[in-house]
Amino acid sequence: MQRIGVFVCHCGSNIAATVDVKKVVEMAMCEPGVVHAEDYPYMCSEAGQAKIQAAIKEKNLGGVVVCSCSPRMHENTFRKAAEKAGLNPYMVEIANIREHCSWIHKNMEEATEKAVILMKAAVAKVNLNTPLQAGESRVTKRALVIGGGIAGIQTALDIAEAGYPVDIVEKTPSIGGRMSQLDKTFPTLDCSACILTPKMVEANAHPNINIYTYSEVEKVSGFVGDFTVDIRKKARSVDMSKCTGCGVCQEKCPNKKTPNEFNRGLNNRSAIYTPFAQAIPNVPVIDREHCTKFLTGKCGICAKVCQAGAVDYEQQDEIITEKYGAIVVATGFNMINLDKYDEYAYSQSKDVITSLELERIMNAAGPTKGHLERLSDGKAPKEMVFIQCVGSRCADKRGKSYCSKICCMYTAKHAMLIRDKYPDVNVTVFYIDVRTPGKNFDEFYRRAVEEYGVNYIKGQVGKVIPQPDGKLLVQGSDLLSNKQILKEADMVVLAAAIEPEPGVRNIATMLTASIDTNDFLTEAHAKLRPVESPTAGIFLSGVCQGPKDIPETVSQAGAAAVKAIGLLAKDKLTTNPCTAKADELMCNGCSQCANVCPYGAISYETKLINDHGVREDRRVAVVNSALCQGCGACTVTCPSGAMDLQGFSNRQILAEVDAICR
Amino acid sequence: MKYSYYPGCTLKNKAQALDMYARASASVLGFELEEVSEWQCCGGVYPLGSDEIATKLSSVRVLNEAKKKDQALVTLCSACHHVIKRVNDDMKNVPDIYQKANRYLQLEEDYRGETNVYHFLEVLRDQIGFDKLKEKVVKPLTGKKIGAYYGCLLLRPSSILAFDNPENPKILEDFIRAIGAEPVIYPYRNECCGGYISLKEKDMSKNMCEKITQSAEGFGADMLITACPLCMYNLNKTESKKIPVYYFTELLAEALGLKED
Amino acid sequence: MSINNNSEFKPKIVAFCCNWCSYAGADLAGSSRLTYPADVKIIRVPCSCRVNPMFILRAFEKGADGVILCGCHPGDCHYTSGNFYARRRMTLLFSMLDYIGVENGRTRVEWVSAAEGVKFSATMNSFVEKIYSLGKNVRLEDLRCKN
Amino acid sequence: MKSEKKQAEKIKEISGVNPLKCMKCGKCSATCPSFAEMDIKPHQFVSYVQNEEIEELTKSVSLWKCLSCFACVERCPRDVKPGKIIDAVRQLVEREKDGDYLSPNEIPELLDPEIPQQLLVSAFRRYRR
Repeated sequence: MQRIGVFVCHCGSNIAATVDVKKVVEMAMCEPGVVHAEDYPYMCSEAGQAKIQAAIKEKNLGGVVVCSCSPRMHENTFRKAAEKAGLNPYMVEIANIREHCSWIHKNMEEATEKAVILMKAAVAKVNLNTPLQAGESRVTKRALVIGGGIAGIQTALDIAEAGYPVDIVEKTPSIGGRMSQLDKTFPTLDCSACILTPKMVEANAHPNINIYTYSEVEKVSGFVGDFTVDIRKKARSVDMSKCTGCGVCQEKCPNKKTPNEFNRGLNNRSAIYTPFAQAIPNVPVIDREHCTKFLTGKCGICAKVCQAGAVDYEQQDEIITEKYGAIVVATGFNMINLDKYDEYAYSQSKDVITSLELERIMNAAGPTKGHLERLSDGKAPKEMVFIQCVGSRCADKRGKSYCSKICCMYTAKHAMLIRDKYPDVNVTVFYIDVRTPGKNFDEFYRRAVEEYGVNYIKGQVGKVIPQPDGKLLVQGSDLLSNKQILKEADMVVLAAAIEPEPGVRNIATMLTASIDTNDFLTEAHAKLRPVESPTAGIFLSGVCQGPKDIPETVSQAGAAAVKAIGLLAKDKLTTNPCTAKADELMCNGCSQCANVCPYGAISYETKLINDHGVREDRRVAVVNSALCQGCGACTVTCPSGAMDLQGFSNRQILAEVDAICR
Repeated sequence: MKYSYYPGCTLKNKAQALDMYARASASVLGFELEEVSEWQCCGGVYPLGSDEIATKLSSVRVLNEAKKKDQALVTLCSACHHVIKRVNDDMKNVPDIYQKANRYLQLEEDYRGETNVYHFLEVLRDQIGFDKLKEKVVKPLTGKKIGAYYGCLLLRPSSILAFDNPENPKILEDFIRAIGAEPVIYPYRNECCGGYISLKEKDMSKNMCEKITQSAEGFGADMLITACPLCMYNLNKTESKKIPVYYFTELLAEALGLKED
Repeated sequence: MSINNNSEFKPKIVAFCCNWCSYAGADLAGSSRLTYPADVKIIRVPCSCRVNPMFILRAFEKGADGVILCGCHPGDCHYTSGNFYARRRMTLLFSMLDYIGVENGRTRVEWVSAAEGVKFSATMNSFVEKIYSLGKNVRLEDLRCKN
Repeated sequence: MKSEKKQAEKIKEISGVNPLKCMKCGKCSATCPSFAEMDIKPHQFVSYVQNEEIEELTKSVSLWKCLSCFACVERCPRDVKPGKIIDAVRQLVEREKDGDYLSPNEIPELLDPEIPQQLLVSAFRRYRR
């Protein structure tokens, strides 16, 4: 039995006007364990706190109950006061007799009676409180950013600028991501490379940023502040320290039949390649799956022509192990596969393309050197049709349930650019809804219609019918005139839905970060913690969390950086001591608790357990208190009752129930 | 390998060629089609209404006959295939329908969609294999450019029929390659021929078939193949038609050297 | 005697409130001076998923006449998914309780956000009213606990 | 008015379609091979049922022009299945007295020697109760 002190606050007249505080004090003295009780006009004042501290010392109190306002208001105040007097702060409980009593009840007798019961419940609870120690864990002052697109680059730059070292891990041979594939950006139509390249260069040159390209995260262990990550640096077959980036190897490579990923497979590249001219690092890689040297052993031309002697066929994959305090996921997106949407004839006609392919066609460095032409016969198109929502907003199994968000704007952009550069080309857009929330976005879309004469038709397309003469017949609805229209087109552009980069599922699993049914990473709170994963120390940047355009991605990237910096700025992390704890004697290692834990805080260890003299190895649950947030889901799930929550234990809550129902 | 076989009404009458060549080819390819005894007409169209039970019973009887023999059920006519496969799906997955249907039929043991329903083409693809078929071809149709006409009944709804990609099917094209000819892909191969509408609205189906045959001819097809007697009838009704239409089984028999002419 | 007893019936009602939404909602009801009967006593838990069915059974055993569990709205849980667990568990528990005679009206799950002081008070008012209409609960009560 | 509400419910029940799932993209009408022959278009059927305007639907010639080719069912991005609604309205009409669209008396003049049995069977199923 604790020696308990009860302190009843008047809160001026806020409490005392409806609750007979003297009566509460009197009743408190009757409770078992209570050795001291008093009241005071303002317990939260300096003088009030001094009274508590004095009583703790004089009466050697082991527990304190303050009957006052909501614990959300002053619990911390009273805990700190108690701590100063030498009492463990978690031995303090609050009975909320203001918000939950005096303010809502008018009848003094009734309110006093309730206040007494609330006091009794708090006393019963504090009787079972145990001193808790807020834990500490160290913080490694280095961040990892997974993904080197605009999101990853921006996050890395912001963290680096704050003075912390950052590593970027990018799986392709260059940073730059999807944005580097774009020609122009909405709503200002500035060239994508012109605004992205300086950022890439800045990231590359920053003393605090270290870039691993052609690399992937392979293993993650540890927890917030103290992650250990294995990074596989795939063999580039080119020595980065020797290569001068002259490009002769790529020119001379005789094997130029590999589909060029950067140009979405619209043309071919050499087996030794840098994805694009502004690549960072400007060091080629050998694609071993397509290289003649690696396939047949004969060739070796690139090594012969390399003056720097940088080509190294013997190079091996390298595993780098590094410690990080924070990890930012910025894995980005891809376009969905259109195999299931063949009513649009994507696989049957070369002149049916996706929007990202159009970006490459419009780009001066693209497969057609920036000339708008049909890929089937190289002719300039006269009629172009854009189809919106291909695979977005689908309730069926073929597509995605969500709106891809960027398509309405980039289609308006494409339409406008084409009408501007090729005024004789007619552009028709079939749309379901035009969604343009964003600064200057709707104005942009209206300009496409009003100034550039883009023909927007409300209605979806049912089928694209290739004609024997190479034209495409587009059969669609015009809902506003209630007609089915057949439109002859030279090219059809599909606004294919975007989806998270397929590798994200694997990364999320390694990080124990949760993902939703669409494979987007889940936020800790949809509104209030949108850039944090529920898993502590993991932050989200860019489209990996949900569809976004560039401005939004950059803002979110900055926000993720700030959250990571906030973590890295701390030397130690104090952990919430109200965490779950498994009773090793009762645990049967069934894993049910780990299944419900949203934070991946529960793992299993085989331990030598001394069960009343029987010593045996058992698989038991172990809670990582640095990760546990104290929700208690596991405590209820545990079939053997081994799991309990410190600070809100089963016995404590039952004691409160008993006191209330007494 | 023995399969229960459901020919359906038309194959016993106007479309005997479809049936005859299929049986002959089957024996060469090493499987037997055992006609279900006392089968009844499937009705030609699948009754869509959720409260339609009686119209589905003839299909259930056939399915149950195959179940009793522990055989898969093979169909040939697109319409029969469509109806029986969908009814089978109902008997497997729609409680209201399987409960009521079983209550009507009073079978010894309730039928719950146990029978596998295959189209003859599916047997060729999944059981025999087009590679195997190719080996058995003695008179390849080399140089023939053939357009496959699927129509609607074989492909849709794909969630239930699970026959092929409904927008870009390839089973008939693979078949055409296996018998040594060259497939011609044209966009109208999965568009409807008009179906039963040709009884009363002859112009409608004519227009549709016109588009189909013209598109196929435009892409260079010498002939069309189909699995459906009604498609065959409708395609043959177009006025400008020059392109001949065959049942796929006829060309199969020809390639296997079973056709005398 | 019985009529007299009934008029003096003061139900015991336990309300479990999650720390992040409903407890704060109750605080807001208080600071907005929105009244509800004093029969309701609130127990603070970190999350609705902390509430073990055992707590509710114990409350009835000790003479509670009604138990209400309040948590964050679905999708708003501070711990992302705790209230979904709570919802499932309570669905099962309540149907079991109903089966053994503790009427469904004596148990309830409500989602109350930190901004819904009005809803908190309205919920408590309607719940207490329901308990009054159902009268004293005797089904699970452990008579040995009576003093 | 009230009976139209009832009819709408019946149509939803027979067809198993929930018109509220429709996002009004018009892909059904874009894909329909009989569009030109229809007075009320496939996408409108969904809206009419949603608005419980069944009277007009029952008089629509579209009922007899739909091929049940399932192109709209297959391609609908929201899984609404407009073709099933048209079929349900057709059944509603045929289940009424004198609702049949085909009488045996008109058959002889529609026949020709090549007609497959399948055509007659299907047409009877479609056009008559």
